[in-house]
Amino acid sequence: MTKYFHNSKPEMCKIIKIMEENEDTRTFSIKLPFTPKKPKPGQFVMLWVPGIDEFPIGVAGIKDQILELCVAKVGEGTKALFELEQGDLVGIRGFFGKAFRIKKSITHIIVGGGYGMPPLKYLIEEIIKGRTEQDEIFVFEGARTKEKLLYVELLEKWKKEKKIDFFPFTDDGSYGKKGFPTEGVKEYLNKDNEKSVVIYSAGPEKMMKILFDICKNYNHIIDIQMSLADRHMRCGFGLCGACVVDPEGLRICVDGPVFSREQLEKMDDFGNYSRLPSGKKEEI
Amino acid sequence: MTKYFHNSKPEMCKIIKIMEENEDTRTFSIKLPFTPKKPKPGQFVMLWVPGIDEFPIGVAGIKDQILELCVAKVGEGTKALFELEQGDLVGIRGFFGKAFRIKKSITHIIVGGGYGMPPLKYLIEEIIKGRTEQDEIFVFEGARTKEKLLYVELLEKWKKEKKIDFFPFTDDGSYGKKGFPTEGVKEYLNKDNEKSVVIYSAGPEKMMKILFDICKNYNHIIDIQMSLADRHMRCGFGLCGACVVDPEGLRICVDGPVFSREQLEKMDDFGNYSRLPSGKKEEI
Amino acid sequence: MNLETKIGKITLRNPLILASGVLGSSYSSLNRIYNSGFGAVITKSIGIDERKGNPNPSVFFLHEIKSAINSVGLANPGYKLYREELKILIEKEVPTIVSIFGGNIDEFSEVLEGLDDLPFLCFELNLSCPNTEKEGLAVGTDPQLVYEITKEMQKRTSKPIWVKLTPNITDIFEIAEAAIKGGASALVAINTLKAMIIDIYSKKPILGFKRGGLSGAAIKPIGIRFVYDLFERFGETIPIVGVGGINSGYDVIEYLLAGASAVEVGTAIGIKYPENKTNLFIQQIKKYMHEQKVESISELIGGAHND
Amino acid sequence: MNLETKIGKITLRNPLILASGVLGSSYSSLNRIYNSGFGAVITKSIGIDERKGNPNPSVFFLHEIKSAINSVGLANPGYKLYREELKILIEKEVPTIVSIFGGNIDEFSEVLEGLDDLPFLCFELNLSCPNTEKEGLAVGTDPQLVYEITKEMQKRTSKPIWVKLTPNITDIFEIAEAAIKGGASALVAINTLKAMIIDIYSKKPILGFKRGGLSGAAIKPIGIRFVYDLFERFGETIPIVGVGGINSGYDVIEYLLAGASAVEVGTAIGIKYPENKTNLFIQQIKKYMHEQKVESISELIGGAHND
Ligand SMILES: Cc1cc2nc3c(=O)[nH]c(=O)nc-3n(C[C@H](O)[C@H](O)[C@H](O)COP(=O)(O)OP(=O)(O)OC[C@H]3O[C@@H](n4cnc5c(N)ncnc54)[C@H](O)[C@@H]3O)c2cc1C
Ligand SMILES: Cc1cc2nc3c(=O)[nH]c(=O)nc-3n(C[C@H](O)[C@H](O)[C@H](O)COP(=O)(O)OP(=O)(O)OC[C@H]3O[C@@H](n4cnc5c(N)ncnc54)[C@H](O)[C@@H]3O)c2cc1C
Ligand SMILES: Cc1cc2nc3c(=O)[nH]c(=O)nc-3n(C[C@H](O)[C@H](O)[C@H](O)COP(=O)(O)O)c2cc1C
Ligand SMILES: Cc1cc2nc3c(=O)[nH]c(=O)nc-3n(C[C@H](O)[C@H](O)[C@H](O)COP(=O)(O)O)c2cc1C
Ligand code: FES
Ligand code: FES
Repeated sequence: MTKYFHNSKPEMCKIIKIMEENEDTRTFSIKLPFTPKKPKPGQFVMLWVPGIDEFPIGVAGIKDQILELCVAKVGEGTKALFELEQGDLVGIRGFFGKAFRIKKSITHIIVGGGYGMPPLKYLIEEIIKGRTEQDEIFVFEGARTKEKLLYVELLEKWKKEKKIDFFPFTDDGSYGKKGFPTEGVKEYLNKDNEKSVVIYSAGPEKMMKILFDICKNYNHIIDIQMSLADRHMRCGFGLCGACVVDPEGLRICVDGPVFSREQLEKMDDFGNYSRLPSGKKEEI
Repeated sequence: MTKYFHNSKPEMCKIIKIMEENEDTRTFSIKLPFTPKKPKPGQFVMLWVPGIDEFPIGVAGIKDQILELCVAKVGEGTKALFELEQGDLVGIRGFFGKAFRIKKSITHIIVGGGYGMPPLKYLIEEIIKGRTEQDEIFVFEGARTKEKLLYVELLEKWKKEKKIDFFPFTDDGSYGKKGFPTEGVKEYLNKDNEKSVVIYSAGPEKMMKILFDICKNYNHIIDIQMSLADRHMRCGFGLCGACVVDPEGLRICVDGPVFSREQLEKMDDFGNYSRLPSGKKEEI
Repeated sequence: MNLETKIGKITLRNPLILASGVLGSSYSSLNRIYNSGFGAVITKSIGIDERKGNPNPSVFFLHEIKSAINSVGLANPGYKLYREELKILIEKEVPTIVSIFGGNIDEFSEVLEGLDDLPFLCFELNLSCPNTEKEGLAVGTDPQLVYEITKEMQKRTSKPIWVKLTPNITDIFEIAEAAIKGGASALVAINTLKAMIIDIYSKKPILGFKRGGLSGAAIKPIGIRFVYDLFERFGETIPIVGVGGINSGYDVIEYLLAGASAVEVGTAIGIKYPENKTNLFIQQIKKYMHEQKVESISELIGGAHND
Repeated sequence: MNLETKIGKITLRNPLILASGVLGSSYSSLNRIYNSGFGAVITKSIGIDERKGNPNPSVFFLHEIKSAINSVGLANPGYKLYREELKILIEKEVPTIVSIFGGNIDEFSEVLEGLDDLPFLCFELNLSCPNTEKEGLAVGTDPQLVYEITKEMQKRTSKPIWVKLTPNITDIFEIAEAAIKGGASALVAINTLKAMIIDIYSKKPILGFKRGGLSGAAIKPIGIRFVYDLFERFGETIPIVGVGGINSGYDVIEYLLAGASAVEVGTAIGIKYPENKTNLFIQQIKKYMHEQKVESISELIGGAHND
């Protein structure tokens, strides 16, 4: 029988492993109380650091009862999380949100950066698992410097194993190409426009907006899926309205975080505005 | 998929047929909102006459969505029920209580009177349905006069069809033998004590108490099951305590209404005391 | 069959109103819920200055009792910025009710006067938020304050004033009377019940603000009782808007029968497909009215008081 | 590991107490629940004269929210007859708390003095029943009355006096303070919340008394909040007994952490096999204490207040 995480109060779970990904990013392995219906890449949880804060974190992987969350230290809440140790408890609510929809027998172009990478890593794993002869996987990752690139070892390994092709970019050229991954994607799209392509992206919204503007001009791109995360959340299940984007009133937490090309096209806020916890609109 | 009536607020159901059984007893056919998990003989519902009263009534039969309740007019609540017509609504909560446990390949002795008869009628139907060659069914019914005897036609028909043996008794001898059905049972037990016997009874508690005192002396009686109904009820599901019998603290509504020989033996209140709505103990 | 309902001078296409604080920070989600089929929408409660509200966790669901607990507090961008949302709603012709809050008459006045030039439906005074220290309950449980605030606001605007009442109270009649005396055009009942959940493993209250407000199915019987009582006492005097735990069209009917002229829906709409839920509500209301041969909503209002 | 707990001078073998009004009319059901493993039991609230209570329907369950609504009212045989039940309980050495009610000091006194010669544990003053006109809420929401009744009762008996508080109130502190000043030995919170359910087809309130009290899972977050607040304010002064919606050993822990020294369980025990439920409660409490390396209940009391 499949067990579900119900949308309810935080389920208290033990941190069983903490792995340093880079200076300010760590992967937390968290033991769930049971093996749940498997969350899909793109879905997220609300992670509670007891007594401090609660915030959304994408699923970076799951194996049976062990949930993997990869978190960047950016503010108070994540800082408090980084002070926790193996054996400590965190609260998990979820799984929330619409996942990436994996297309079959297609060229998969995956573009990410920053904390967009964890869900994309999980997505790549899942695409690899279900791949056919026709599937090709191209991964473009960007970061400021070498140290900030996530999952480089893993991605290079997959590349070596011919599971994916991998194109890292850094602002300072300290690893891979110098420049933005969006440039790499553009180059690729101009070069090869025979096979149907699906774009999956997660990362800084500005980056995704640029990518979107590039991609919408190519006819062989049959779908663009982008995961929006630069938003404040409260409930995670569509009640409070904290994460709404204009003008369609879509909520990142249940209508997203992964949106389709059609949805993004109409989304004036995309790449432009987000809302503060007060509801005040702010340029991104 | 079996649907259940949950223990919840009254489910509003239409009265689709009303049949006169005798001067002050009627059978109400009530249409449930769906076909539920079938209630067993001995179980009961709480019947709400909207705006007036709610009281326990045993299941007299069920076919798919149609529930049969046979009710005697005794007080305010039942009087109000008798004023309802076909098409009117009543509320049903249930099904509550422990049912008769039908034994197999045995002599079934069924003894009843008054509004004990409806659940017994349903019990007999069920025994007949599942009977084997070894099953024998003896029905002893008592009432003050001929007019008060319930289901006589049906029972006489079943007798004619050799499905049961039927022994009616009236206080005034206006139908069947003159006297009490308990006497008939005693006579039978003295005559034939070879085969294993199960006693099922429902009716006035005084009558059942006498029956119990008779039956407990016979070794070939392997079980005595009696349904207690001379009790005020409120909740029907074991919460309020209105229907508790001393000294074991058994509740008619969930531990009963059908009790076993072992339970009845220890039940000092049985045949002696009931409680008023106030909780005051009163001789029966 | 006609689903229109009147609350005083206001006519809505049906009795469903989105409750304040639910999907109410952006014009776009308010517009979306209106377009799903609601009769009107209410904004998040708006005050003078920008407020970020209480820390997370600030909203979660309680699966077991189909309810939510929240301590959002009065997060809002302040009326000056919120005008922009309102303007778009008005342009899109969304029947909008503006919920406002304040700690005293002056604060209420500033917000009211700062928005009153815009042609929305009416104001709802939030005198009942349990999730702030100064505003909300402190104001809403004091009959004198309720009277004065209502009266002063009523003087300052030609729009109807609805007063939203708290259930965290000994005597609702006292407060309701004060609101009526102050010139309220409708009573709204109820806001959330003060509540708390403690996590037994970390030994901490889960909400960032510790205490919160309970909404959803758990409070429906409580809301129904308040509306029934209010209608019994004041039904002739003032219309009542019912709120609390509504999760089906049948629940809407229950509130109407208790005495509500319209209802507000909050927690139940916080789901993946609010459009489907709205449709279901409307269908259920129509089904009931059809079966019961009811032609108009007004026939139902207070229908449980006939005996 | 030791499950014993102290509420003032009273020591119980564990923190589970059967709440008043649930299976509390007969010595036999009280004895049964004690034998299932409870720490103590409370009688149905007892008054001067025999009362049959409110008409049926007077109790039903609300499946959707795992709760019950009741309007039993104060059905009881009067203290003179109830003495007989008590005598048997005392003979059987069942730790028994006697809940009493009245409309004024004289009525409370008569009941108290009519039973005080019997050696049960203590009295619980029911100042919080929502299901009667004169007693209960009318008394329990008036601080002066609460003070006087508590004080007078306390003078008249050497037994501890527990005061059971209503959640249907604006300011619980006022009432709690009155009870403490009057000499209460413990505060008990909460009784049921005023509530109502209307059947939309017959258009009638379902309960015979129309209004009733909501108990069960729906009110747990409300009860926790009351206990937490009371402990924060009065934790040093007086022990608190938590009631409301407890349905597992973990819920018991939650109340202890909020500040309760013991808990009362009502609705959850109204099931087919109360014995199994009691066992489960005890097992869960033990499991938690084992996992958390807690040796005694006292370590848990108020544990959610540390920060
Ligand atoms: C659907 C979704 C999935 C997410 N998945 C992940 C993930 O897998 N891994 C991960 O590390 N993070 C993820 N995030 C972002 C994460 O939720 C935030 O980083 C976190 O809430 C920050 O909390 P804080 O209390 O540490 O920061 P705060 O104290 O709230 O903020 C501190 C600083 O960080 C900045 N900041 C905070 N939140 C964001 C944000 N969302 N975007 C941009 N800047 C922000 C603020 O501007 C501020 O300057 C996700 C967000 C969403 C909505
Ligand atoms: C488990 C159970 C199953 C039952 N099944 C049936 C059934 O199938 N058919 C049926 O007709 N009745 C049945 N009853 C009895 C039925 O519940 C009562 O007759 C009914 O409650 C009377 O309600 P009232 O409001 O009309 O009477 P009330 O106004 O409550 O009482 C009026 C008079 O009837 C007497 N009376 C009321 N209740 C009882 C009682 N339980 N026993 C003896 N005298 C009583 C009172 O002494 C009083 O004088 C059952 C009872 C129980 C507990
Ligand atoms: C997340 C959330 C935020 C709320 N914010 C407000 C608010 O700002 N102003 C207000 O008057 N009520 C607020 N409420 C209360 C609702 O308007 C409503 O009164 C309550 O939730 C009961 O209705 P429901 O059970 O349908 O949710 C809020 C409720 C929720 C769940
Ligand atoms: C059927 C029923 C009858 C009750 N009668 C009383 C009573 O007589 N006196 C009293 O103080 N509380 C009474 N209560 C309230 C309970 O003692 C308790 O405070 C309340 O039910 C909350 O606890 P629970 O959620 O565990 O049931 C009654 C509750 C129920 C369900
Ligand atoms: S976080 Fe509340 S609606 Fe998305
Ligand atoms: S009727 Fe309530 S316990 Fe049996």
